[in-house]
Amino acid sequence: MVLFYFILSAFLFSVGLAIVITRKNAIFVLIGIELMLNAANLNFVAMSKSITLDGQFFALFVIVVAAAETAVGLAMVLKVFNYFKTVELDKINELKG
Amino acid sequence: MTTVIFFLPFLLLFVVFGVYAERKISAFIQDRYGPMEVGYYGLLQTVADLLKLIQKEDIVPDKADRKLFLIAPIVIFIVIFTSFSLLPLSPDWQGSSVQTGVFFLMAIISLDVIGIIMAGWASNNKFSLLGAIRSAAQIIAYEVPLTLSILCVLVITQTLDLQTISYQQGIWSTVITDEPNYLFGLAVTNINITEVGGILTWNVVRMPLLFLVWVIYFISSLAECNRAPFDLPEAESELVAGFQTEYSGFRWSIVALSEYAMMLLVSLLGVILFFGSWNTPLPNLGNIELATWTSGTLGSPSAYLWGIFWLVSKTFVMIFLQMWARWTFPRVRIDQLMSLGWKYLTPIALIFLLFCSIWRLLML
Amino acid sequence: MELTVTSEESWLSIIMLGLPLVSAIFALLISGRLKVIVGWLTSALMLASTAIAVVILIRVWTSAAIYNHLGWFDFAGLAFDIGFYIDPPAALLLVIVCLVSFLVHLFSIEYMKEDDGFIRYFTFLGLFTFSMIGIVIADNLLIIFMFWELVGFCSYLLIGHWYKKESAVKASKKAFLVNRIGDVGFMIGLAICWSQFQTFDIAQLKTEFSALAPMSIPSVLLTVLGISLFTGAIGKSAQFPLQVWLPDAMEGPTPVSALIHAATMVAAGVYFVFRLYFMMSPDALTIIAIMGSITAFMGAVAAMTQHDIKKVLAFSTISQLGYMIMALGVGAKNGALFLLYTHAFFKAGLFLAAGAIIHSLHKAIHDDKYDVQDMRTMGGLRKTMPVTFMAYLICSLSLIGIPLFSGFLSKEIILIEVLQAALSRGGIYIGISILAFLSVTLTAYYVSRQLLLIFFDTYRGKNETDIHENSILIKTVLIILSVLSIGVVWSLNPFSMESSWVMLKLGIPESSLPHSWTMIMSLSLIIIGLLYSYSRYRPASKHVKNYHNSSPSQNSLAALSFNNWYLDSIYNEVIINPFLKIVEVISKVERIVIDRLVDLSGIFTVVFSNVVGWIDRAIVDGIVNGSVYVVGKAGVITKSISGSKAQSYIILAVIGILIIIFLVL
Amino acid sequence: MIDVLIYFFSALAAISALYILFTSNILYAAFALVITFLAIAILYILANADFVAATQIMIYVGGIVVVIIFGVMLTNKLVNSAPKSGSHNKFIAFIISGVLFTLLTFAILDMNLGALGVERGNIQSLGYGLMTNYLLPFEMAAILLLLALIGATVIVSQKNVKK
Repeated sequence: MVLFYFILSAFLFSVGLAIVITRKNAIFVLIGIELMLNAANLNFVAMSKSITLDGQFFALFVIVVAAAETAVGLAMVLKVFNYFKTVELDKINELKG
Repeated sequence: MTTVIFFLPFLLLFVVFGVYAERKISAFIQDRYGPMEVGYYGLLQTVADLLKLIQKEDIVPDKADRKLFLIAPIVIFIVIFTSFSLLPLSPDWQGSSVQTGVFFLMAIISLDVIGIIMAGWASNNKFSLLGAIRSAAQIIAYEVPLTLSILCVLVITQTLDLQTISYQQGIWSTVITDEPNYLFGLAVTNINITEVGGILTWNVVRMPLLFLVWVIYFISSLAECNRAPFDLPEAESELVAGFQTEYSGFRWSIVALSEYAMMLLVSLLGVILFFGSWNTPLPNLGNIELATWTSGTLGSPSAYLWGIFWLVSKTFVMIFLQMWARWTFPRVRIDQLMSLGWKYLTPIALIFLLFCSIWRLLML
Repeated sequence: MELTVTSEESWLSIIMLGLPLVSAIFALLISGRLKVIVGWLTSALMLASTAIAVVILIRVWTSAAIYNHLGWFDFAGLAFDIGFYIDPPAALLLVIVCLVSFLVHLFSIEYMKEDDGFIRYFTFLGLFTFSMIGIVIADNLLIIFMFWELVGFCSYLLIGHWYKKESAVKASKKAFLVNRIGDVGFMIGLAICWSQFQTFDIAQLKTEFSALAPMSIPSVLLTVLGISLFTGAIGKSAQFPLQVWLPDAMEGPTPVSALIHAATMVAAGVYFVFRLYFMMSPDALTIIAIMGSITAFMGAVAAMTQHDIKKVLAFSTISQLGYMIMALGVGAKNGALFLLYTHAFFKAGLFLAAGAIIHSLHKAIHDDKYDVQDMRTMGGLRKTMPVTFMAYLICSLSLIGIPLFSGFLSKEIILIEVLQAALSRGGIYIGISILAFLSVTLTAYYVSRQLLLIFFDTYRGKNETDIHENSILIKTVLIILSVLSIGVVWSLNPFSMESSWVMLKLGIPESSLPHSWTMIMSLSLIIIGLLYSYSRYRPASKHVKNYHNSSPSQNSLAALSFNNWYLDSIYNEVIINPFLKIVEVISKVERIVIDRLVDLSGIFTVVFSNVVGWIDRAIVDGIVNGSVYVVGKAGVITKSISGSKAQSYIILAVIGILIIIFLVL
Repeated sequence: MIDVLIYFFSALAAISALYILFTSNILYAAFALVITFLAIAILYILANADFVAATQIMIYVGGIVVVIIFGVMLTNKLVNSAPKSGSHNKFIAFIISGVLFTLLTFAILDMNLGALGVERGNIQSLGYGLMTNYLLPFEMAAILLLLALIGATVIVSQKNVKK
């Protein structure tokens, strides 16, 4: 069954990657990243064995970091929106403050 | 799974008479009669209302997002109803015995927000959307003090399993643990009350500060249920009816049902965590073994009946308190609500967490 | 600063010095609603101070002087001391300062009752008393200078007490500025003193002077030193030519005039010269004597025709101060000091009695436009205010120099010495003595004129029936002061100053002349003055009848007197107007020449900046912009190669990863 | 039974993930993400990781998705128009993702794999682990969260609008 988990994880990761690459909206990109992180987590949990439960620890930390990443990411998106009045990534092509 | 079988009819009955009780209690508080026409003393008024609601046309607004609009109430109800499956009803009867019971419960409750946002957005209405956003902000904010106050209990009980927590608070604690119960939980008092049981073994007595923690829990739970004085998401004077504005008939009754289910859920959880779960409040006093008499025999139907009786009656007291609060306090402003949650309840709950940890050290 | 105050007397002196300051602070801290408490509390503190001063006086009188000083700081190897020195004359002056201050405080409780600035007033009175005591006991020229400035400052504040009145503000400013002129002289003196002796300590200076080898310091320098220090006294004691501020200072409340501008502060100059007598060279003393006699005469003349009750007293004060200075100049320093003591009481008594009259007239006539100080509208007050009349009479007789009163004793000594100096030295001293004796007659004239105008004849003002004697408080104060002006208090034999206890301690001047000569001479002069004034101002005379609508400039002499020798006008013409002209010219020069220059440079700068700005914009910016443009274009060109989208980078990265995975597999 | 559940929820997760990929409505995508996360959470439970599952639901569904929805609501005009988003690079993304998936599948099949997590997730051992071996990461995660929250607040609260 581990095999199945891994394949699902690979699939979700690929889909997440596709979302990140294709989408124009910055929030969509964030969603894709979350999906990729979850795919990774699925791997960790599936691999978690024995008393030490290392995989689960990793999964927990990944979740925590993902929460932080989302918070900061969305804050930046809001900031960008405030500034450019859009979150379409192809329209945000200047870094001049 | 079995509890679900119990809870679904129970919930429907509860909502019917809960609404009736709410009307009557508000009437008494406001010094009037309330419903009096249908049935004796207006007893069947709610049933009549319910019948009317079910017969009504299921209106979906033209501009609404049809799919989400139809799903949203069901999502809300399912989420809340699912969490009932984790609750214990009597010593031998628990829906799903998971080690992470309370944690799971909290996780599932937090899903409620998704449904509310879904409903608010799908309605395609300013009031609905505003109500949904307010509701989401409020629920997320008050989840913090709620979780912290529950954490205070968990520090004392040292388990997440609701059934274990229930066992610890009565005369049958020996079934799950060898640790004796001392008065106020303190071994230094050297008064063994394992066999005495009753109110003395409830968590609020085992650690008296938990009463104050329960106050925090109660306030936060009011906010979680979107009930007055924290009913900002559906503040009728400002937002018509919040995220429920566009709902009518059957779907609206589901939303209302979920709301009452939520009330019941937090009250049950409060009773389980603080007020002895399904345990009797009467202690064994020497030869007058009140606790034993009012608890039945472990494993026999009497234990089922007594357990359900005590749990449900205590829960009703809690629900009465909620209704009382609703008809007594004025609605708070949104900024007051936020500052109460973040600036007062959260730090106070953190301080109590520290106290409870120290108390737990004294209990060893 | 090492604090080693040892003896009991030192502690007493410090307490005495401190009490008025405490009183001032108290008055400052207590809120306005407790006005009356402030008055009584500060008076009580003054009384305590007076009591301590009396104790000190008795100790000093019977045993040695108190001398105590401590190191303050070292400056460039020179130790600077701070301390105090109380010898018998200083101790007696202390008693007088404290006592008069106490009486003035008492008087003011009643006099200032209705005033809004009550608290402020008592604060400044306390501060003034503190500084005055400081001047008297300080043993160091610099410390004296500090207190000197402090009393000047208090005087400025108190003259301007009614700061909403324009004339009061002007008068206070005038007093302050005129005093500055004197202070400049004082500072020059201090500078000379430091450069020559490297010390300000009076005791040390005294030893230096006594050990001074002749010719080690040019005598001209010593004369300059003495005169510069005396200049300070000229300013403070209102001597010619700086006496113009004192009559204007009468704008202050009358008790202030009594305390500051009659009894104490103006006498500080006399006391200062007395204290530094050893530093005065003979030439300086001659100048001092000349100045004093001129002042005495001018003051007396100016007092003859005044209408304002306080102005008469002010000019009389100038005249008396002139007497004292003149006495110092001719060598009768003890006599000068004795006159200072007696003058403090009778002049304070006169001022306070005048204040009492003003107060009761003011109470009777509630009219702000009515001048209650004008003697033309007074008259016949003898009947309505008998106690005030008696006090006024006693103090006036003392001022004239009638035997049995204190003024007689002190003036006697001075006249003897002046006469002796004139006889022995001749020259200028003869002129001095003529002026001195003329002043005696004039004094008798203007004092008796004032008495006749105020208290005799009939009342010429309005609301006569409402005029009443003042409260017991004021009466008590007046009685105390008039008692202290009676000769017996100062000498057991009131006809002879030789038996005066003060003079016995200070030292009686040796004289070859019999006393009876000067006595007869001065008495006959006084009688001439009295008779002349009686003939003009006797009750019901024609002159008095028309007096209330008389104008001062009946003839040129009277006008000269009334306008105080036209000194103010002269200063206006000679100093102020030319100065204003100069200032005008300077301002014109500034406007026309300097402003033009500044404008020109500004215009030039603007033009230059425009040119530079153009260069900057066109050339420098052009280069930068051009390069930026080139780089930007290049960037755009290269950007299109990279795909111009953030996700493109991800694609490239993933492709790289894919290749790696592929290779690993 | 468990196998069937695993297949079912895997399929659910995969389908909802694909839905996210192909929908243009961000809010639908967000709600589909909820389904994906819930399905994954159930897969965790089936892999005997109760605690991680509960955490997954609580933080991902109850927290992150809600925040994302908030983000969507704050950056789009919602009433009367659905928040649509276009896409680009479709072709190359399809190729890359396909190649990645293929390669990964090959790699996975190539591996020598054992059984699924053996025992039922024991919270006690998780707790001990967090307080002993993983104490430093645990604390660092706490600080990271704090910093991230403060940082996010600071970034958003500064008012700076393009003129």
